[in-house]
Amino acid sequence: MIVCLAVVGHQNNPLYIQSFTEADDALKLHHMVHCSLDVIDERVDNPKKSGPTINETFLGLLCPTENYKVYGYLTNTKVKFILVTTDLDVRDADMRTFFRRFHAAYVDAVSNPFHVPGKKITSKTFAERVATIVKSFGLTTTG
Amino acid sequence: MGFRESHFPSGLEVHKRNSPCPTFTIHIEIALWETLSKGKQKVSLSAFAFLFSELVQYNQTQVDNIAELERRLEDAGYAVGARVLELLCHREKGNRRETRLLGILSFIHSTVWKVLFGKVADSLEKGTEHEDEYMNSEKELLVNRFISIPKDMGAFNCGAFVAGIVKGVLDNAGFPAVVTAHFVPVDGQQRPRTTILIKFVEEVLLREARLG
Amino acid sequence: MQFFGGSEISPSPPAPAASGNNAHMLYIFNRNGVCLLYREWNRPLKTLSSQQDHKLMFGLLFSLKSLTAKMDPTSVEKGNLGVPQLPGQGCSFHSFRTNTYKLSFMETPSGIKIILVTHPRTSDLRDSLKYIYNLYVEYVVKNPLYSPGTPIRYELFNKAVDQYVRGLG
Amino acid sequence: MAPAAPKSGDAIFASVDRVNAELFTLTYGAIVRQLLTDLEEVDEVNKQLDQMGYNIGVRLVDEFLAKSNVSRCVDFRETAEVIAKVGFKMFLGVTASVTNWDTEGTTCSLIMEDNPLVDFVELPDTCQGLHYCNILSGVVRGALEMVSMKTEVTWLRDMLKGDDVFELQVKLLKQIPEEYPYKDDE
Repeated sequence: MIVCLAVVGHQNNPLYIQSFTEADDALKLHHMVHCSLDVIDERVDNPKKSGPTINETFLGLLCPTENYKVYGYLTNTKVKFILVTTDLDVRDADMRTFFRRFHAAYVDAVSNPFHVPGKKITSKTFAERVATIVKSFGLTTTG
Repeated sequence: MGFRESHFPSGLEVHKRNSPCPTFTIHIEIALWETLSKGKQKVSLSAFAFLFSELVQYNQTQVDNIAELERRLEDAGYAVGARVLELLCHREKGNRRETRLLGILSFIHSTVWKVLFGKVADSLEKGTEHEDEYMNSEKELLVNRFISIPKDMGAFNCGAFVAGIVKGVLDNAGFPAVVTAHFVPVDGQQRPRTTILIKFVEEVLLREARLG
Repeated sequence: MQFFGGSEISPSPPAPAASGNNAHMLYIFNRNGVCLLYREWNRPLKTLSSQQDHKLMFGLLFSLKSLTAKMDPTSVEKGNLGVPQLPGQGCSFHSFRTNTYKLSFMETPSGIKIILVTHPRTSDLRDSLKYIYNLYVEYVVKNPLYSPGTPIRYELFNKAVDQYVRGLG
Repeated sequence: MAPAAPKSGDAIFASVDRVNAELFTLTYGAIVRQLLTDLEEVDEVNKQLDQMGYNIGVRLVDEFLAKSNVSRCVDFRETAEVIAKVGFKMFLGVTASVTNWDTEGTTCSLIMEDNPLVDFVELPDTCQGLHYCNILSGVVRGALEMVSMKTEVTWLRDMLKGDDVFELQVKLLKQIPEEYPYKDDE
């Protein structure tokens, strides 16, 4: 199940963060998102590392812990998408399709003339669209 | 408007990854572009021309010198450029990130120009005197097509709007640069061509060198 | 740097272009009677000042339109003489001919009036006037730095009109 | 030789130069944002957009008449129909429909299901009073005035405010015949 989704600007300024669990572990999830940023920066700065091809937007698995997996995606505008899931055997291909649809929603949200680049995304339609993508992704939220 | 065959950029051999013969690539790319942007909505050129002329005339009332007018047009263009980058990266580049200078220049020269102006830019050249300068030129820049500049406005160039778009794309893709629009006379022609001059900041060139 | 017209035309009409062109002169008026453009190619006789000449021409057309509508035998509405009409109202008169010249006239619903005086033998010029109207739209109306209702001062537009009219049979 | 019949909107739209709607939409978004920063007041922005539209309408009508071969704009009902079917298609690539005629035939509504100005747009709560597409009402008013029809154009429905279509009401105030412009003593 997807427990947390975040969009972080290129100066690591948070643009959007949403957790999908009732439990009050939001703080822990935010911390995880934070530390995954360093993994992304490190992976971008010296692209010699293995894993997905160097200049691909999908960064793959960032830092697996015992009961969470954190995936990353970096756009051409240096904006980072981070996803935290408890589903330990999720396939990379599914993650790619998820991120592509999430990226489509993000693009529409920032193309809104009233959105100020670099500021938090406050669009209601974006939040609804993200919720439907998460829901329809087969990993239904609990309860 | 028929899709005019654009001649290949003279100055700089723009690096095409997958095909030996440049003109051959152009044909594939057009076909590909058609499919990618099929079903894309269109509006008439005059609708854009009239709208753009209102943008110019409105800003004329808000400024008292030409430099400020160009700056305001550039700001308007910047906002467009930032959003165009998001739109195009997602739609055209799919899952590939642009990390190299030539890559982003080629992206502007072809993909951005095709989506905005319906054709690849006429030419993309590397500056001869300065390492950090590149010139993207257009015989008849869309925004200048219906505009005749009265004498008292000197070297005013509405292309500043397009310079803003290019700057919006470059800054947001991590290649900050100073971008300006200039009229360059073409011998034997009544109308000058418009050149968008791109001057990258120091840090971009250093990073480019580091990536080798 | 001089682009796409914008030069100052001297107040008096320019010297007529090369002969062999059987157009004498061209007027373009807008609905308020402002003469947007006057081009002359050969008109040996000049009696009035250009301002009066324009006024005479506009007045002639204004009354001709009203007259032709009034005497239209086929129409039922009782248009009375001299009552202002809507552009396009009543029957549309498009030319008259004398033994020495032919006057072709076109009026758009927006009140733009184009008058071309040519050699009596010239053929039907309605499409030609429509073409000139298109030139006016492309070269003048769409230029943001032109303010509607003022005389046209664009060299490129004048050249395009001269060139086109020279080719008229 | 009878003048050519008025051309259909699609025929003209196919024949004119066209640009990508995104450039048009994003440029319009930049204009609205510039006005909001300069004028701050939402009704000031509405007024300015309407005025800009009027300036466009006054010029655009000549291109519309030239390219559409429309030679008579005397009857209001006929003109509204032509604007919706030909005018909108020719410039914006979308067709509008004309409905809700009042009994005297002096007021109608132009209905648009699709509008290239509003792609991606989402009105923030601070701009609820904004008529984002007010430039369109100005264009219609300006164009009609040039063909001697003084009108009042107002938004009845706006998709950005949750309605399912855009509805522009066009009310004919009066038709202004052409006066003889010169005073006799001149």
